[in-house]
Amino acid sequence: MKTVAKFEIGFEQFIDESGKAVQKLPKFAEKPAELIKMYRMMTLTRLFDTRAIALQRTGKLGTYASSLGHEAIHVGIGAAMKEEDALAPMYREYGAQFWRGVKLSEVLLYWGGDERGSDFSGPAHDFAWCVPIATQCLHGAGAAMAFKLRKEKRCAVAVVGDGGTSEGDFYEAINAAGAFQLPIVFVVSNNQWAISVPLKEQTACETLAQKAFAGGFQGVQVDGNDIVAVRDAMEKGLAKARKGDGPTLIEAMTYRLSDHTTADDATRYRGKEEVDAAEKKEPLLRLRQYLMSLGEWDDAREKALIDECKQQVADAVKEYENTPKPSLESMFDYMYAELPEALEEQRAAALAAGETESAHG
Amino acid sequence: MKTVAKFEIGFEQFIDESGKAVQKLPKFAEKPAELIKMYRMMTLTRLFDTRAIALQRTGKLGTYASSLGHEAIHVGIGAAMKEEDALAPMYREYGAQFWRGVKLSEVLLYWGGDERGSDFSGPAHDFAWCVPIATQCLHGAGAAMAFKLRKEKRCAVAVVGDGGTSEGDFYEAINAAGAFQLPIVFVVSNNQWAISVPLKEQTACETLAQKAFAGGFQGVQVDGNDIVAVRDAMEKGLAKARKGDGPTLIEAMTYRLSDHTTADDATRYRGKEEVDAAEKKEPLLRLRQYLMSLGEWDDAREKALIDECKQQVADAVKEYENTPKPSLESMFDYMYAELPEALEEQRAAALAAGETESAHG
Amino acid sequence: MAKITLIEAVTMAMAHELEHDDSVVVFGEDVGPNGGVFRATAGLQERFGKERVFDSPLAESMIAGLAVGMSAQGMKPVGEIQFSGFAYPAFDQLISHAARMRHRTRGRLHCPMVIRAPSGGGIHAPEHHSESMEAIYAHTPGLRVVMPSSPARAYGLLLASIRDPDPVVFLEPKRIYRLVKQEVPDNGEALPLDTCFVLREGDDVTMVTWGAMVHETLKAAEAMAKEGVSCEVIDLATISPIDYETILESVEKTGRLVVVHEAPRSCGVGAEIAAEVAEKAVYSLLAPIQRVTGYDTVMPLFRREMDYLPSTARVVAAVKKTLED
Amino acid sequence: MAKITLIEAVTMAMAHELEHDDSVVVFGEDVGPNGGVFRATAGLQERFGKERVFDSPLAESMIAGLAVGMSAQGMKPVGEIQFSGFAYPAFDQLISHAARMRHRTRGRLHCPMVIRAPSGGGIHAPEHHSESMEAIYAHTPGLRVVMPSSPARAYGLLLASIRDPDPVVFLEPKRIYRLVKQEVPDNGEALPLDTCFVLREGDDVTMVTWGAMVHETLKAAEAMAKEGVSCEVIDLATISPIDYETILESVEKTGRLVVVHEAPRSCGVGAEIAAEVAEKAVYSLLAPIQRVTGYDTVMPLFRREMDYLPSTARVVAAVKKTLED
Ligand SMILES: Cc1ncc(C[n+]2csc(CCOP(=O)(O)OP(=O)(O)O)c2C)c(N)n1
Ligand SMILES: Cc1ncc(C[n+]2csc(CCOP(=O)(O)OP(=O)(O)O)c2C)c(N)n1
Ligand SMILES: [Mg+2]
Ligand SMILES: [Mg+2]
Repeated sequence: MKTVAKFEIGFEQFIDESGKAVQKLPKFAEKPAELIKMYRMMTLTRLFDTRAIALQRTGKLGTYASSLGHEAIHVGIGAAMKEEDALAPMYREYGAQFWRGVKLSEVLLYWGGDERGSDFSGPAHDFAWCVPIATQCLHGAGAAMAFKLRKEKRCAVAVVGDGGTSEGDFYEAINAAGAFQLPIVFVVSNNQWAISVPLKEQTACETLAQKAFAGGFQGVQVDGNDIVAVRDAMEKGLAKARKGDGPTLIEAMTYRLSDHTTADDATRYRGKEEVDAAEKKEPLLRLRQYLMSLGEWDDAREKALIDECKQQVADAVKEYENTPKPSLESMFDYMYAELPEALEEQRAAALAAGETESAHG
Repeated sequence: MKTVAKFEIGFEQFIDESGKAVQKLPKFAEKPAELIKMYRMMTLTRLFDTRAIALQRTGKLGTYASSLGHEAIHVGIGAAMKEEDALAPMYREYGAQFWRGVKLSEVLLYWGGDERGSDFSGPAHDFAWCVPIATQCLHGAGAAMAFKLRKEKRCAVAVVGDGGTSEGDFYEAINAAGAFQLPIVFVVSNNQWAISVPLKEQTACETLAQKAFAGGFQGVQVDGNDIVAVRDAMEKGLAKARKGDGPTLIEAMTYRLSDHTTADDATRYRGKEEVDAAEKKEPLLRLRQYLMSLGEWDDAREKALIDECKQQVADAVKEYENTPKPSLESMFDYMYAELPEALEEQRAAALAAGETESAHG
Repeated sequence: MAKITLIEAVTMAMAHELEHDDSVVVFGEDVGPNGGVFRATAGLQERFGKERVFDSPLAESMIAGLAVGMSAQGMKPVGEIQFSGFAYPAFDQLISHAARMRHRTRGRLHCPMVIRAPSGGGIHAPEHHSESMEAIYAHTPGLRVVMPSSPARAYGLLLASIRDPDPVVFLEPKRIYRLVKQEVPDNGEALPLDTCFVLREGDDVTMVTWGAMVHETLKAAEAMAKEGVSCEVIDLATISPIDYETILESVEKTGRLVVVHEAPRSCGVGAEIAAEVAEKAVYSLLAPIQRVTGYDTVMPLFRREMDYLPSTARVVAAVKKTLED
Repeated sequence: MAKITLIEAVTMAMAHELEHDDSVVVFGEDVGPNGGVFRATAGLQERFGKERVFDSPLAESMIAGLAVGMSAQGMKPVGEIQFSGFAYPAFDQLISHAARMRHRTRGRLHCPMVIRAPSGGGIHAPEHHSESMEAIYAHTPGLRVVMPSSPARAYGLLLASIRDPDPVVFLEPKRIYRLVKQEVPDNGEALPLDTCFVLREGDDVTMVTWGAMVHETLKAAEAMAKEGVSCEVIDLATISPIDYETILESVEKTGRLVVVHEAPRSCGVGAEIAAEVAEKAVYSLLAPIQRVTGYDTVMPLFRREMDYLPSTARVVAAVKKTLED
């Protein structure tokens, strides 16, 4: 039997879990200021996350999907992308979105049951949160197709989870991205769990990066708790895409330290040991240690940063809580560019019925 | 960057296009009688195909999908499978189905617009022809799941085209087959074209066999015009599956020598040269030459075989042409195990309306 | 006998069939150790093992397609789609195959499978978690579509659905999963899939509804009773094929019909019932048939979802409209 | 001016928009060098190049999903689904995203996309090639659903669909792709998407239909005219949202309504029209509304498909039924 094709998947890490650089860092990481900027956003995201969960617990927010443990992946994505690039997120990538200009209060509005959260302050062309798993991969590919056809030097980034890689839409997107050589980077946020389903029951694949071979392009695995590795891989993938050399798939290895959402109770299906083990590898810790080893960070600066972020979160919560609920009309007024006559009667009826919270016996 | 996974795709061929054995043949192929049995079925299939196309041209059959050039893949599949295994075909695999007991007249009934063709004489558990591309891959996987759960030593075989590998269902099936370690063999019948779309526009993949890596199992490429290579790979895949060692994907390389179906005109989108080149590699020719080189075949035997097959085809056509159209009631009587009351009124109305061919102005 | 909720009745029915029929398997996303995101399969894997109750990869077309393949080979798979709003990828397998296998093969193969999915709004869930899409299934010949509205009916109808030799889409009104508790004997007695249930008898107005709306409708009937109007409330239960006999009998008695559902109005199941009754009972109708439904809009996020869902007040208003003249 | 068929009008409309709007692209399976399996895109790739008109891999969810992504970024993609029976895998992208993008983002993003698909039966095609599923789209808030029944309307309505800022499902009645030829000026004049078309005026019975059934219905009207019954024939054209004004006006005049479509009866668009008219025009109705539709069965393979499709005879019988009393 003669061999007709060969493939390899590589793994990249720059800063290990003890905060030590295991190899020469890429250019962007040589400037402490840049690392601190990323560390700052990771910290803000985490403090936001803690507060959002608290809001949900006290009935002030709906179901909320935590990003705890994913901060390096999300902020790494945000830091590597250009403003004109398009992000097609799933539902947890707050770090990337904050970096791109989405307001904390907008995330709260969304999980607070208000569509206005998706009319956010981030790039107007970015896609909103996407609940139907993996469908956003095709939106990213479609955006990349638009950029390519218009000969714009823009890229799309689609983020999907380990579970999401089992969906047909994920695969159709990578196959299309390969076939059309689209300027897109797929990031598989591999946090080991799809709600209660562990990776080994999701697929027999040794890596998720190898799924790229089914699209005819290269995949790479990175330490998703090492923001330097994530951003470096993102920058390489985006540069390749911008050059017209097609798509890349990045599998970022991390761990979902929280419940799946506030509606979930992870203790039902996974043990404390594995969570404790994963916590030792979490992304903020190692970056802080690295910065400290450079003499670029200390407890005072840490405390100042936390106070500053907490204030920012508090302001966002106030803004969220002071936002009145959307108008009744808004149920109808964004269905079409112009309200079809057929809907006018229903709109009138709804307005006539008025506020009906109470009208439900 | 450290390497964390490596993959290879191999290609297998035993009898080359000139009819020479390029390596030692597998056991089953050492018996000329067995080779002749397969050659006989390939010949019958081809003569059936020619006749079916003629029937369509003269208005005696509906749209028909030719199997011209695929005979080695189809008969190879049939010859390798056990009766108790389940076949989930697409719509061209007559050679496999004839081997398994489906009658020629039943194929004609199906393309003649009569559901009774799918109530065929082949194994009662085999799936019928499947038009929605790639959906049959999940039926095969489901059958394999049933066999595995019932601890039966049976396997499923799902056949899909090169174009079909772009569908989400194909991918969800291979991922499930890997995750559940199902006893199934996927055969990708790579005839280079999906109607008018050539393989290179279908995917950026160098091979379709590598798509198996996205399911976490091994794929192999074989010369699909060499029935020995096809049957050998099938037998290995089935043996592995029966042992409980999970799925295999076989990419069988061939060429669609005919139009896509009788509704298609391939001259619109592909040149004569490539078809002529492909004809030199077609599967019957090389097997006949190999048998002749063994002194196991000659023109007299060839002529006798053709006369015999033509007679068999003629009988099938007669049986088909003598089959009255299905009853009006049959429109209703197989919708549910028992006709729901709600449908009785409609059934009565249809019977009252009677034969309506003419009633359409 | 302990009183149980609707979702506990769903669990009890699956457990009963897993216990008594080896060909039954339960599978889907998070149905294993987690027991389902709503706990519908809680304890089933522990009790029946990983080969009878198992998690699947995250792919809805795969769930339906595997069920088609398994059922065609003699199993009775019960597949869970985590929310009905995630069933769209499964449509091709359900519509093109599950619903057609028997017809296609003249009965040689058929699909005794069930697809379960929590359906409807009202629980303040995120986007796509509140869909009501029964009409799409009801427009698909070859499927049965069932939606229970009480623990007892959930138990009896799910038993019947699992035993049915044809594919059943079993939609569970998540809003009332835990609304009421009822004594439900685990006696393995199925309820018929070809009849609807008269929950309240009345002479003036017939009300037809299903799922969570049954409760809003019963409340409306209660309110009308105080005003001296007697409403007959019918739980459709099996949404397709529809038991028109019961509905027509009732309308012939009352002369008035109000249909209530939370799915969008246009081409909803309410349209089918109204059209059929308007044709068949035209001479007994004393007033135009009223439909109280969700609007032809996207189900809004939860700050506004209760304004989308038919309220008791809207139902009462519709009943009064039928009495106007 | 040359006379053209319905499918040639479809081609002409796409060519016109490709010519005048750079953001328009046409893509799908076999639409490139092959010009589409029905030749709807014949010559377009040669004329506008591979970047404006191109083949896609074989994946319908991908076709719809790419269209969602492209259109959200300002393109106007026209995606072809080869047959409407193969659109099921695209439902999730159409229902969950195309139809919801504007609402979800409060207008920040929207999807000016068209999905074209040959629809309906009557051409003796294989299984799954004859579906009529307009009701499923019509039950989906946020979509427009359009089906032309003449070359001129195909041209004008497709222009309007491509220019519409919201997603349009454009279903083409393949059975009449080449039935009649008409002079259609390539003047870029779109037809409105919010009105149906009165094709024949009459006083006794209103007939509402769309697609290929328009022709069976016109023939039935012709036949009835010979018997002295004057039928008004309305081509719905835009199936969702529906222009009820025209229909109600007509029924108020005639007092009788027959709706004709080839899709299954239950929860079909005919149910919606019958329900709405029965409610709104109840006091002008002189007879029960009749629906002449496909049966609630799988569309049979072609030896029996003409017995499934409403025939002129069945339409005539329904009209007579409305006149009985
Ligand atoms: C199509 C679809 N099916 C099911 C769900 C329910 N669901 C929400 S999140 C989730 C698990 C996703 O896991 P993964 O892709 O690994 O992402 P993660 O949440 O772990 O980041 C599921 C099953 C959904 N939202 N969409
Ligand atoms: C879901 C679906 N989409 C489109 C079609 C129309 N169609 C029929 S065959 C075909 C091409 C299939 O090509 P391939 O998978 O390579 O199989 P081949 O016919 O070449 O053997 C297409 C697009 C279909 N039958 N089903
Ligand atoms: Mg995950
Ligand atoms: Mg092919």
